[in-house]
Amino acid sequence: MMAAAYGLLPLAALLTAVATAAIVFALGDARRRQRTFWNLFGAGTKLALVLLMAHGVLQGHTLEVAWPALPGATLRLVADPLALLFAVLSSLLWLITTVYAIAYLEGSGQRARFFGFFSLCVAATFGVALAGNPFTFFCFYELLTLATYPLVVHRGHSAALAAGRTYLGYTLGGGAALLAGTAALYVAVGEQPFTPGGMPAVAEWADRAPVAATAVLALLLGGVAVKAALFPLQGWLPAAMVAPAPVSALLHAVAVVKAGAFGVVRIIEDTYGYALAAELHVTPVLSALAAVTIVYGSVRALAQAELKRRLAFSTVSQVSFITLGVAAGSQLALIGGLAHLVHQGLMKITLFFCAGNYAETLGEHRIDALNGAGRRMPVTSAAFTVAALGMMGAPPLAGFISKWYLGIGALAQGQGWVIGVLVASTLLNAAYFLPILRRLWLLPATRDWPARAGRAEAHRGLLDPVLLTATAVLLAGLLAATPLSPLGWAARIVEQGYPGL
Amino acid sequence: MTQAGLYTLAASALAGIGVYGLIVRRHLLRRILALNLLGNAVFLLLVALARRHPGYVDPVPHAMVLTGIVVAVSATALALVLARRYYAETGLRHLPEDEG
Amino acid sequence: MAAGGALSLPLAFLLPLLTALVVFLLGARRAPWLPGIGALATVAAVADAVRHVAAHGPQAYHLGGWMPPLGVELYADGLAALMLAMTAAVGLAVTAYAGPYLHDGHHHQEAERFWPLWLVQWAALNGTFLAADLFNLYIMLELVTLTAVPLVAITGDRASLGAAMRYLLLALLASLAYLLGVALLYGGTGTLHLRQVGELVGAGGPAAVAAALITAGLLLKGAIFPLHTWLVPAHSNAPAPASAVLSALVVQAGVYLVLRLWLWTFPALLSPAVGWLLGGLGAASVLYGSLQALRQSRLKPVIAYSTVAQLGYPLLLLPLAAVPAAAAQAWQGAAYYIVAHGLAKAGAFLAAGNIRYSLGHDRLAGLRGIAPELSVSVLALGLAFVSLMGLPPTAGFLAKWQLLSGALGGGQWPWAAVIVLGGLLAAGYGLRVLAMALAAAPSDEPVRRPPQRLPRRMVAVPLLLALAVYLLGVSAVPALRLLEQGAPEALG
Amino acid sequence: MTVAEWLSVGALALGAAFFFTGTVGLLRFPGTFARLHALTKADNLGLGCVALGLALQADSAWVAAKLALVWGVALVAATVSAHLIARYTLRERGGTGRAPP
Amino acid sequence: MIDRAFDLLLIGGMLGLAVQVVASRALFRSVVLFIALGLLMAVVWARLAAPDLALAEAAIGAGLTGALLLAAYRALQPAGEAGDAEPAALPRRWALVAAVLSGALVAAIGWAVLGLEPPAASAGREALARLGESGVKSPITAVLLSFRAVDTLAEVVVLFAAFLGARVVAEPLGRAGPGPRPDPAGGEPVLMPLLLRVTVPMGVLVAGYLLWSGGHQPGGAFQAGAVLAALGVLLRLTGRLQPVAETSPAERLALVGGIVLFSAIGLAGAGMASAVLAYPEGWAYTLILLIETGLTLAIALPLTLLFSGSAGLRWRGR
Repeated sequence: MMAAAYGLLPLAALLTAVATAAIVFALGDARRRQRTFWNLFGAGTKLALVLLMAHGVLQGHTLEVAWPALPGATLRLVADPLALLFAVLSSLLWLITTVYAIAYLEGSGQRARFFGFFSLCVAATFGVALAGNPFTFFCFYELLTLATYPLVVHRGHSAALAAGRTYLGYTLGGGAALLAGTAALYVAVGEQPFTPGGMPAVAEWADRAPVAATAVLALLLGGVAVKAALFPLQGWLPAAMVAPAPVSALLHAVAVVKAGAFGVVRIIEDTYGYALAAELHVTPVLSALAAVTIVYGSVRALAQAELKRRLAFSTVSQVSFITLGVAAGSQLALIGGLAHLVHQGLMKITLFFCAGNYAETLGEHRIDALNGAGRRMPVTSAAFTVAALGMMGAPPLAGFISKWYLGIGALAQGQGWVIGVLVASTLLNAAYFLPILRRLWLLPATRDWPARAGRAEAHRGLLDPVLLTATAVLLAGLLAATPLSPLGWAARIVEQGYPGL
Repeated sequence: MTQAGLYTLAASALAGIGVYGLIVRRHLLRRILALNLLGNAVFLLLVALARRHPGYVDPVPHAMVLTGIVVAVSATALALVLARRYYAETGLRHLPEDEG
Repeated sequence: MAAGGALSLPLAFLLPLLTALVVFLLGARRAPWLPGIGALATVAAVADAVRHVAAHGPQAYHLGGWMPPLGVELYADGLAALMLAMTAAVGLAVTAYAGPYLHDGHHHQEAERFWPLWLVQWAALNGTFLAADLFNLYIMLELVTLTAVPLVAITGDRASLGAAMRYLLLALLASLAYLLGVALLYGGTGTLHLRQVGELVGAGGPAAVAAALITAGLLLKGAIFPLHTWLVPAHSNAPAPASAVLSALVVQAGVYLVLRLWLWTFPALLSPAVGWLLGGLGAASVLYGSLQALRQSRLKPVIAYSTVAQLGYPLLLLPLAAVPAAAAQAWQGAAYYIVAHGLAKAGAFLAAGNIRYSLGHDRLAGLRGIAPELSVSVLALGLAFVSLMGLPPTAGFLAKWQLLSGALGGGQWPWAAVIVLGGLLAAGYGLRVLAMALAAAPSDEPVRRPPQRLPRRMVAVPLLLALAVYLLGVSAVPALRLLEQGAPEALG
Repeated sequence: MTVAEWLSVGALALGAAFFFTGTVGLLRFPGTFARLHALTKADNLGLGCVALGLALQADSAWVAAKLALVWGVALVAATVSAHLIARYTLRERGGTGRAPP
Repeated sequence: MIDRAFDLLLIGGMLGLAVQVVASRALFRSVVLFIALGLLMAVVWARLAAPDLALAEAAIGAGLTGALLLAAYRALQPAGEAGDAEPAALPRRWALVAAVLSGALVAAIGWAVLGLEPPAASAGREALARLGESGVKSPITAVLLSFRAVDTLAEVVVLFAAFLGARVVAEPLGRAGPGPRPDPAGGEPVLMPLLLRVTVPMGVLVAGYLLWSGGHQPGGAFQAGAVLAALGVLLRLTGRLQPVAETSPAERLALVGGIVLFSAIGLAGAGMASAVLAYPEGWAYTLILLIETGLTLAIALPLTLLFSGSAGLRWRGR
């Protein structure tokens, strides 16, 4: 009985988000209070369910629900540790972002639409996390694309529409590649669940038809590389920054790019298996691309004058650490990559929230206009500083931990050049973050911002989320050694799932 | 050549004339006429084929043609009403070719 | 003398017909509830037929108790049952929608005329899906045509009259081409029953000529490239319920018959070359229709061109049917495509109808800053478009997946490429529309005329249709299990 | 051949001749009235002769009566249509149409 | 020998007329020649041992279709325009394409029919063999109302649908149908009452006869309905029947009563006999006659109304 109830948890969590979306759509624009209630209720319930799932997994329960969508293709949700890593991250940040978004969008139009699709995005992200086979993964991956589109064009002006077109051009193109790859995979080996270490049937197939197997792998990776913003498919991410700050924060910094990176993990580790992917000469290409992306994103970030765009290029760069961790092929590097999946999410969402606060409270979008903002908005700016330092990899913050593991992991595999990439990235990060910090704290204010409603700082609804996530960045670094920290969980995943690396 | 054979060939010729008229003549009334020619060709083919059997005349095609004649007059009537209304509204007695 | 199969088969034809007659007899104004009752009765009959097929296999009902070749058989296998069910769903939706649409004071006369025509058409469509007799099919096709043409012309403006005229002439040509083929088949086999003809006809010259004539006629009715020219003006100028029926059901009946006849009557003629030819036409429809849809400046023509595109997919089954590794999946995909397209397209046209009803136009550029009152309709439109794009979690996606898997499994890369490309193009035109609907009003524009209020039922129906597509997108297994009943052996 | 048969053949031939001359008249005469004249007179007589010829070969009096009926009905139809055509033509030329002048 | 010559003459006349219908410069000529072709077709049907068709063709194919075509021809003539102002012909290359296409069609069908062997068994042969079970003696009536009754039912519905469709697209009452009579002021031709006095009762008689005789010899509901429709056309043309914008209840009943009756008897077959559209033992002949009576009206009235271009008709005798 208990086990059965646990088994239904994934479905319940998924439906929570879908139902929230439906309720929010049905409530319409006018009923603000009810909408707020349902938004928070949905996000809270989902987080509770996901934590319950995590508890269940720790207890050793199998959390799985599946039903046949087609003869030979099953929709299957499985809560394995890897899935939960991503699911906990997205559910936690959903709750926080919901609080933030309610405050941020106060008074703007079409909020029912916004929050409805927002909930759908989270449902899709959750599905991506728990997808138990490539078919399910593809379904939720595409759903994520669709549900994010209305959020990207939310403001509805021409720039937003143009950005939306770019966004869809990239992501649907990637989706087509993923579809072709997934269907070809199914045709070749039938339906197989994601298996840590790779599906045995795929290995057999690759033995028989290495060229086809490589081509399919390339299609699959090409499909997910778009969302992971891997060079040269990163073009959509800066364009999508036109969306409101909460969207940039949760979706583009976390959900969408992470879905791509997560897809890389699922494909390399759980579909083909690292050994096979390496044998097919795909991993070296992947790590090279990741390295290029890391450097490229950072260099581009340097040149951005607008805060959100700089953060966006920073995302391009940072997400590729995950890919790099996967492609390096050692346990330690993989742990670093997976931990970074969480760490980068926490840091980047903090940064975007802060950017949103500046824009909302001061009306400033450009970096050179932020001189002296630290004194005006000390809390926001402090959070920004923590997250930015974390991004650079300053100990003992979260970013340091992941980079450390990546470095030693790569060294263990004899890939010394990765250290070079890490160092270069750190230097570049510093080069584009430190000037901002200097402006915030050290330069005198060049403008006189009027206080809104008697407040100097941002609205509480905007401030509390920032504080929470910044604290999380700090804690993730300080408590990294505990088993339930992101690092600890990542280590658990790798030790249980990928002992062979 | 048997009588049935002769008439089947005549039917195919009639069908050709109908299709030709349908394509080259643009006046709506002429197109409707051409469709009726084609219809007659089909009916003729059915009846001629019914005549080939040694010892009996097949009543099923006859019934089909009888049905077909009523269907044809129904369709023709509707087409004519439509053509008239089209003419009344547009002053055109043919369909502009650039559409579609 | 015995009837055989379930009584609900003839009822599926007779019930909507009788309703139409009684509605005409009493007048729609005096009995506004009658179409609804008839629709429910029809749905009940169809449900019973589907249940019989699912439980007891294919149902053959011998009308008058006469066995073929003497009598006319109604035959419901899984495919026909699926079509009946889809038609019932769309039919019920259209009936529910048309009530408020027509009874709003503007369309009094149209209401009197719409109901009998539509109900007769429903009967004829059911008859088309059930007929196992080539000549009976001819009459059903004519009945569908003669009811569809007035529905196109019902608004009476110049564009719709011209469209109706063109449609009628071409549809009559198509019927006659079909009948010419049937005449040859009867002359060669002495029977009109489609499976008996299939057993007797062989693959000789006369059979080939007959098949070519019949196929040409049906492709014209099914608006397959390059015989699609009539569709767009006809479907985009008709009133919303008519557009929905025309695109979701009427043209699909043509495509259904192409599949039905090639798989049951002419399988011996289905050589790879023929398969490639027909599949090629389907592929051309997919690509051409999608590209044209991208170029339209009004909403309804976009949806109409999308019909041209969507009709092409099921034809891709024909080149795949002969490839053992591909056949079963392609077959399921093609059949499910028709169902998915029917529901999604009906939803899209009804939603577009709401937009037009409310705004008084459907220019894409004018959709910017669309009123919140229309948000549900826009949502329904968007949901329906997602299925047309073949994206999850919709029935359109599952159909596309099966078809794609079939093409890949059979090693037929070109078809797979067409399927993927078609999906991308559909995304292109679909999102072009949705982008406009999501866009903010241009700031320089004066306050917009408040849109006409939409009756609730008109808001709900397209949304429900669209949601049905998602329900079918969760699992295709029940429908595909039904489809197995009586499937040709090569495809089972 | 019996006498009746000879008569029948003769009547049929005569009827055919009437039809022929009537048709020639229709094609060659000038003006509507003259053409009508040729057509109706010749056709009525021609049909009458043909009906008579066929009646002589008929198996029963019942068939013969039907043939007579055919002729009678055709006569009525021809009369009326000739009248209508003539009247229309007359009015076209400015006549009253009430009665012949 | 002489038979063959007659066939060739008929075929030659038929094809010659068809060519003229398509090729003639004057549209009016095309219409008239098409009507003539219809009459010739009636002879062809008679030649091919299909007297039922000959009757139907003469009445419907040539007669009613002809009346409809002529009325439409008149309506499509712009006021004050004498000749036919036809749209410009298609460019020459189109004519060539059309010629090639239709030539290919002729060749294909011709080739197909020449290679077509008559099948050993056929539905028609079985129909003749089992004629006794149908309850009627005429094989065609048996096929139409017993063996393939559903075709007939659907076909009457086609006619009804055409009527409904015509109501949707018809022009306003004043312009529809044959249009106003050319000389409303001039009174009626003197012979007209005479004609009607002869024709109307006789037409009704003939229709009744045809209806009744359909059970055992050529004739039946179609032919009877066509004759009644022709009478209706005559009465409409002579002003006895006036077009009105409303369909009266009686007319509604006549339009659909036959179909309802047919469907109801068909449905009753599921309970009283073996299947839908089967007749109970011993009742076949009576029921078929009953159905045919209903169908006669369901054929005659829509045809008349289609010609009249109105939703209904009212008697306005003199």
